Amino acid sequence: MFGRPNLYTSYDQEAQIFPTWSKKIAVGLFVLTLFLLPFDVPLFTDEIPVLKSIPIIGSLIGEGIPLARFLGDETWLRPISLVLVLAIAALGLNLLAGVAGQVSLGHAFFMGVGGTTAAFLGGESGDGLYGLGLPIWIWLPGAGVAAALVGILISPVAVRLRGLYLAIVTLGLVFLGIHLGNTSWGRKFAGAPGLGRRFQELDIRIWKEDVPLVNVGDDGHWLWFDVTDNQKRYLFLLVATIVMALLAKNLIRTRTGRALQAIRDRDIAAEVMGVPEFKYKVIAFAISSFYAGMGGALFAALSGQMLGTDYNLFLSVEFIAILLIGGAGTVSGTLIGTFFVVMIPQFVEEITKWLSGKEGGIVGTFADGVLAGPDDFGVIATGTQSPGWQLSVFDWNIVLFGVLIVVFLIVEPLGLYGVWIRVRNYWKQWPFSY
Amino acid sequence: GSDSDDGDTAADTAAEEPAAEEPAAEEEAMEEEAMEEEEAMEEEAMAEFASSPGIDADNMVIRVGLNTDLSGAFAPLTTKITDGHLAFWEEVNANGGIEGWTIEPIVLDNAYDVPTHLENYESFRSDGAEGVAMLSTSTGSPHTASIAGDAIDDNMAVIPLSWYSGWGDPGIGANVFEVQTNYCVEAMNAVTYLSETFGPKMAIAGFPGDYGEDGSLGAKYAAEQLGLEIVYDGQGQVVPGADQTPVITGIAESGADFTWLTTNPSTAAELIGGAAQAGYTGQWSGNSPTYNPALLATALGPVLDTSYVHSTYNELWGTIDTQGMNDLISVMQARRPDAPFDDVYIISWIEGLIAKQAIEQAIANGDLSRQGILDAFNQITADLQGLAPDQSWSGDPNTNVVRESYIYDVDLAIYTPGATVTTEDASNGYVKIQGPFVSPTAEAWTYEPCFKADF
Amino acid sequence: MSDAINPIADIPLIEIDEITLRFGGVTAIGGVSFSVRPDELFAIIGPNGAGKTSIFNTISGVYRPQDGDIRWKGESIIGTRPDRVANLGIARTFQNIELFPQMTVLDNLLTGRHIRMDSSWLAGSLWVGKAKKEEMANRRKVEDIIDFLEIEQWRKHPVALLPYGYQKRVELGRALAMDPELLLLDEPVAGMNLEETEDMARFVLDIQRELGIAIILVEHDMGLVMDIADRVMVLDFGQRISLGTPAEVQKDPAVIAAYLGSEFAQTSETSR
Amino acid sequence: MLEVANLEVVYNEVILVLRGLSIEVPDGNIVALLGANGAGKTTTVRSVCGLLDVHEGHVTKGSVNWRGTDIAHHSPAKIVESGITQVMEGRRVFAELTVDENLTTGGYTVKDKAKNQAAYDRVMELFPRLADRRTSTAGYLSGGEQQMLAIGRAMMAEPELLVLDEPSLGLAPKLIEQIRDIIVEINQQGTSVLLIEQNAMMALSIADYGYIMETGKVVMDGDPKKLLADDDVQEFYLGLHAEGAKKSFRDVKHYKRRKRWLS
Amino acid sequence: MTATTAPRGWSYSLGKISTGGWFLIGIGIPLGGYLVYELFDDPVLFFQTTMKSFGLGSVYAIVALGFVLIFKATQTVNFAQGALAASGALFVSYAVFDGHIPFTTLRNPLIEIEPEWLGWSLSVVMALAFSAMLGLLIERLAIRPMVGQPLFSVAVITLGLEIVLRVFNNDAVEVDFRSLEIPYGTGGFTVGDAIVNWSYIAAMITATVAFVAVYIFYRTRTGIAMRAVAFDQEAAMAQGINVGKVFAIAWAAGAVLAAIGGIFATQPPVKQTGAVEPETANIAFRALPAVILGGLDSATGALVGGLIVGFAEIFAGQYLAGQTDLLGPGYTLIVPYVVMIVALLVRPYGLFGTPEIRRV
Ligand SMILES: Nc1ncnc2c1ncn2[C@@H]1O[C@H](COP(=O)(O)OP(=O)(O)OP(=O)(O)O)[C@@H](O)[C@H]1O
Ligand SMILES: Nc1ncnc2c1ncn2[C@@H]1O[C@H](COP(=O)(O)OP(=O)(O)OP(=O)(O)O)[C@@H](O)[C@H]1O
Ligand SMILES: [Mg+2]
Ligand SMILES: [Mg+2]
Repeated sequence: MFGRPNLYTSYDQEAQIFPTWSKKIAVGLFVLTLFLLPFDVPLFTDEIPVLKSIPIIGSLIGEGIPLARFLGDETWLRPISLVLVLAIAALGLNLLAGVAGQVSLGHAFFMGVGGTTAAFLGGESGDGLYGLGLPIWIWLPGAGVAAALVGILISPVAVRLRGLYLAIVTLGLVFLGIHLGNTSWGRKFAGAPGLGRRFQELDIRIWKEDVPLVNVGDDGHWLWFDVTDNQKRYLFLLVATIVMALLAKNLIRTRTGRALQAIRDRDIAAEVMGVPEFKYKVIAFAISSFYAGMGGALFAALSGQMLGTDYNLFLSVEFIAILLIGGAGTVSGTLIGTFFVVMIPQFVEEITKWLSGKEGGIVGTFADGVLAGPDDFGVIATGTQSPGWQLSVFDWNIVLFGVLIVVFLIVEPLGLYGVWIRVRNYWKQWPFSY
Repeated sequence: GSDSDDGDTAADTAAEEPAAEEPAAEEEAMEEEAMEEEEAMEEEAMAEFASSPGIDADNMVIRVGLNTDLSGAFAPLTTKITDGHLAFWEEVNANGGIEGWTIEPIVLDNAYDVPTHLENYESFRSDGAEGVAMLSTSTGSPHTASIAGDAIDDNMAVIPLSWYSGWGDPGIGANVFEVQTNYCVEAMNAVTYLSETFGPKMAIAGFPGDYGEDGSLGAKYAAEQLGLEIVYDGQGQVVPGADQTPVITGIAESGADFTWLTTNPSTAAELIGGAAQAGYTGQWSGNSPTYNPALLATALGPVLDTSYVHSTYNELWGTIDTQGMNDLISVMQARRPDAPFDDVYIISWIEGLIAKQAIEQAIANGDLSRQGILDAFNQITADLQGLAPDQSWSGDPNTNVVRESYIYDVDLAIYTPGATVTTEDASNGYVKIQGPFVSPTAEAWTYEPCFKADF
Repeated sequence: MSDAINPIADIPLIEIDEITLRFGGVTAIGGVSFSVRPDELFAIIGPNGAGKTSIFNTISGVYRPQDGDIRWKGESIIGTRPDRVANLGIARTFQNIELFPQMTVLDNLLTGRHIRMDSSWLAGSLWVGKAKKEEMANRRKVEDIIDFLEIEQWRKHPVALLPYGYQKRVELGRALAMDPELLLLDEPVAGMNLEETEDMARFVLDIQRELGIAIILVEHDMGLVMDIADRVMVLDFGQRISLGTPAEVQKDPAVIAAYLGSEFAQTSETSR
Repeated sequence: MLEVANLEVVYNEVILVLRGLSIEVPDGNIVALLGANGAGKTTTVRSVCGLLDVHEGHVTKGSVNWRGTDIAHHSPAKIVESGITQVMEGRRVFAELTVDENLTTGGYTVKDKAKNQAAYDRVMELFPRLADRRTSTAGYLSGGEQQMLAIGRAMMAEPELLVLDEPSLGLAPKLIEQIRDIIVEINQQGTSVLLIEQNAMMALSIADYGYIMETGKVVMDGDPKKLLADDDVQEFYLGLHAEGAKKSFRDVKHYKRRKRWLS
Repeated sequence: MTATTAPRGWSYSLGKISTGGWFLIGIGIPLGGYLVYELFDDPVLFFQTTMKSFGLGSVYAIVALGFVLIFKATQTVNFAQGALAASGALFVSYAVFDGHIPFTTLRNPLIEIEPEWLGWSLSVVMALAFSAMLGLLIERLAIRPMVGQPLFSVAVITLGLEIVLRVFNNDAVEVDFRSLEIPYGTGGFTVGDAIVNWSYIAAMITATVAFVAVYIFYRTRTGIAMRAVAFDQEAAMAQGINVGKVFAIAWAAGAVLAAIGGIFATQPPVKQTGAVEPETANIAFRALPAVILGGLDSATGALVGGLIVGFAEIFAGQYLAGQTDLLGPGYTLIVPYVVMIVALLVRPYGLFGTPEIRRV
């Protein structure tokens, strides 16, 4: 069965998510790498002298293979954890916008509903705050359910609207959500405006006992590893993301998923095929909001704080960028899109940093032309502030981010998924160019 | 759990103090022995300090972090503050650093966004190239709050760029060392002055949240103490971006003698202009960030000239002749000749001076680790060289909290728009009325966070 | 009524009774009646804009007629929502292809089976027992249809990339997948070449004869209609102007004047 | 005269659709282009009208000459102004505009108001059904009505070369006859016509010359009478038995038959 | 048009008075009654509020027209409209406050022309020309390459542009209260006891002129061509319509309308300073509900929607101020959205928007 990827002997086999052994192994290895990412895996470090003595590999390893170690110093753990959290929420929007074709700018609102609910269910009550202190297995799904209920509540309006009308009405939800958080009763749930409220740790408890069953909030020791709280949180989020992604994938490829796609593509025809439009749009809103709610709760958990104004328009817009860059409609596209949107600013930052660090050589000369130090000209000011038209590196990061979005979409309007299709088509035809 | 942490810190300090004296004594002895053998001395000195996160003992470099907003909502302001901050360290380094140690400021942009702030903190706390010994700037209240817990775990000293009254409370941020007075006390002082000058009827309007409500609550506290009449209470009623008619109507109909604002300049302008048109004739003042002198160049200039009183928590550019102010002006003119003329550099200087003095103390103690710097903070009394009242953090918050603030009149006639720091006779149109002063209200107030949040 | 012409007096599968449909000033259908027996191949022809597609749309519940009644096995289905109509066993194709373009052929056909499946979204996303079994069973059904329509090689292609003729076939397949009792075909061979028309004719006849599904066919290809229809109804300006066997209709002067044109009458005469 | 010489067109950089196609439309002629679905007829039209870009298609070889200039890389607007207009496959009326507004867009390149009015009147005369629905939104017209509108819209441009891509699609038999007559009439007034049709009988009956294409190439061309007499054409485009009698669809063999000229 | 609303099926029966309609009537009557009461209670205030509403409504209408213009050519919401508004106001500030030709240090000769208001007006016209050029530049660089691409991608491109423009405005130029030297100032005149700002009148006149211009434009050949382009770019090309030219016109005009909106966004009732600031860009977001309420593709809708939202916002701010405890602080921020949602309940395509053609 190896090496014959297109031969299936039963529908069951073909219907598996990763139908071939080679795919299963590749995905398995990838997931394993994801789990090992935050640790110092001995195999890859210089602790094994045999590896080091091999000429080329030895020099490559140096202080350990970077991939397995690059999360080691925890600096990268937070952005990657953020990727995982946003990916969960993005999966929801992908179901709504990518699969069912209902573009919503209100995703941040549903995340806010989830975050607030989770803070209420799982947080402690105190100084003008309501909280029930319930364990995670209640507050995490509870966040999703509450958001889903709100989603169902607004769907009678939303279902009748199309395209940009829907997008802008849902945009209104974001403002409404922040407004509600500011009201005298809203802040008892969502926390004070400006400061928010402290958000509970991801510790797993059976009920309200003091010592958690699984402690995620503090450093500790798991199996053979010393794990920091950051690493634990990463692993927890990784598991959650994988589970949610699998659920989404299954949903898309079965009856409900097809119904949603049918509505997206041709709504009247879908109805004539026996797919009740209203019902399925409501389902789409509910499931999407459920994902958003869970994502919103985990988003607050990652920040350690529930802050109403964090669930703002820009967050919503970020999801739209995720869908577009990843390519709407697919689970893998959503995951990759999230990775890119969260990490691009980081990469941009690295690039400008790298540029400004060089002297001489091609890069150095280029950097000299583009970057303005305290006394010379150039468009990018490396000092944090120069008057007039010169921008700080940080402003340039943002400009570059904006420009990247524009250029990327001009070059590849279908997003990374489009790139993938292109590459695949190319290799399918290879070595014949036509 | 932060209370017990605080206890630990105190215990640590006590335990280490005798040990810290030893190297200092040794150093003195060496100096007496051979002044010309400087190199040898330095080598010895190096040996005393181990490298730790943010400290590169081999090259004698101390890294200091600025987690600041360079592209977000407050970028126009914080960019300048950060620039002043960098100028400060440039000057320090050019003059031999601190006891031979070079200070390397590491600036990261938080874009006024909590997740980004946390991400930046992750690099600051690491032992990599961006790891720092302390944070001399942490911009924003929710942002600073989000790292407050980690800062305790890491023994990281943090200077917030936020004047929320809660920072003095060890339960909210044991390692967050607030600077100058807070919004709440500022409001108490100013309201006292305003009521004495203009009359007893006061209107209040402010943003919701830690900034706006802190200021409003301070004003209300003063009103209660002074027996003022609050004719319009707009605490938390001003939401930026919305049409402000309800608040404007409220203020205009209140017949207040003066109105206390805790907003941003844009919204303040809307309220002042709107209320003036609706027939309000009273005076205006507000917490320091409410006002921006650039407003004088707009249609609102004349109104502000006659009816705005500016309150701050520090001296303003060139209004006094002290070492701090003179240094600031000469350094900025020399190192940033094209920088726009602005008073916010004083904040940079204050933060810089505090960080510098804490580091000096830590060096003197012989412990440059994060814990050492943290301890140093709890030992020093920062000398702000006349820029603002001196300040210390050890012991009871109620004795430490700064209660002085300043009052300025706004004068359109002397305002010079578009000036840079080198423009001669540049002025932002301020004439000092009073300060530093402590109102009896603020004097008598027992410290606790005015605006309470679960942090 | 039309039943007078019916050779066999059977219970009609569907009865259209004096339906009237107006759009503002335009009367798309003006009091048209007819009925179709189970297993019959009934054709509707008429000039452009005569109201043929509108009749389909009223049957499927997309439009609601102002007047008249539609009875399915004797029960009125006026005002029934399109998805409920589909559940009754009425499937259709569309004049302008209405496939789900971004889905594969397989998924399009499986969507046709939507009404024959009942696993919930929860079961689907968990991919457990029943949902999985149901998917497999229906996949088997769909494969039969793929075989029948000879579209094996396109199985996994997004339909948007298929040649036009095959798209029309997939649309027929999607309707078949619903296991209908009545199939409404709106211009199934428009834009097709002769070869493809012949294929389609073959499929339609097989569906009628072997699967025993009643068909209402709207088509402008007179060669096809006259060859395969059992009965033909002719519409003009929303009115029924003729109804009968193909041979009868072809000779009807009103039909020739309104629809067929002089030439068709000649060629069909000579070629037969 | 339009001369397509040795044209090669590739979609998405990989899919080769036209493989050295050569056709000619002499001034004042009606030329019929027949071919199976997917043969590349529409692609030919797109290359002539400059619309390949929209479909990620490129001319990789050969040329499209119109009156001596190679227009293969001209913008569509320029091509329309130089006198070539098409009736697009699949109608493509502007569904949100009214019938009248659709016709106005058709006359976009004609600056002369009087000419515009004359063309408009003619369309109304030819398609009385459209005259009834003048102010209706085009999207709600029936399929055939939309097809009439598409043809009318192209006529508004007063072209010198009219390219018709399956104009008879979805039209009633009587109307097909009318369309045929209209094409002849337009042609008599001096417009050249490139007619693409599935209805081979109709196309060949009025054409001056015919091409039959198959997978991107011309496989047979010549005088329509000659083509009509060809056995293969008779069987596969006209559906006639060898004896020349039309066979019934009821008698189609229920197994697969394929005929390809090449391969 | 009439045909569209007739006997659509179960889900499309929007013509009759639906529950939403009754709901509207249900809240409309008590609301109207209350307003009549207020009118008699304090006619001066009522008049003043009305004029203010006209002022805000007109500003919204101007911005909304810009949205509609670009929507009608490209079928996308231009999310960069706010940044364009700020840029436009910034150009004006350059020309009249700094006395420079935008982007240069050259003296602006127009500003010296006497009388002062004439010099000012001419300078504003010059600044608007720069806005138009900015619009053209954006169209050329970022929008033209997207011809024939998914609309949604284009909308996100405008978001990217918004980010870039905002940084340039806020951080490179530092728009920190740069005065526009409005000749009529931010003050007003009195009618009886009521104060009416000059800026209200100016906004009303400008909105009317802009509306008439756009309205007429859509009935010209080019206007129809623009709608054709929006609907089907390829088919429009096939008619010989130069899609690029149409886009260019739309973007240039859209940028100018944005800039005009930006100028008014610095004046009462929006702001009191007559100066550009970063918040100037927010006018576009504030106007979005007006655009949707009126219908994304309708000039009439932009005008009516703008006025309705303006009235709702100002009247709610004036007469519901006493209910702030109940409604929450800053409730005026969401009033436009609430009005919009209520209207969409009854008409899913806004008051004047064209329903999407759905026919099988
Ligand atoms: N939704 C609608 N709104 C307005 N008019 C409509 C609508 N649907 C159909 N019509 C009109 O009703 C009439 C009948 O249309 P219908 O589509 O039923 O014609 P048809 O017989 O199918 O014609 P063709 O053979 O051209 O497809 C036409 O004049 C058409 O314009
Ligand atoms: N945009 C495109 N991208 C990729 N392939 C395409 C594209 N357009 C057409 N094709 C392919 O090119 C081939 C020729 O298509 P074309 O539309 O020119 O055929 P045609 O002869 O007009 O067929 P029909 O009779 O169905 O209209 C087909 O196989 C089609 O799948
Ligand atoms: Mg039809
Ligand atoms: Mg074709």
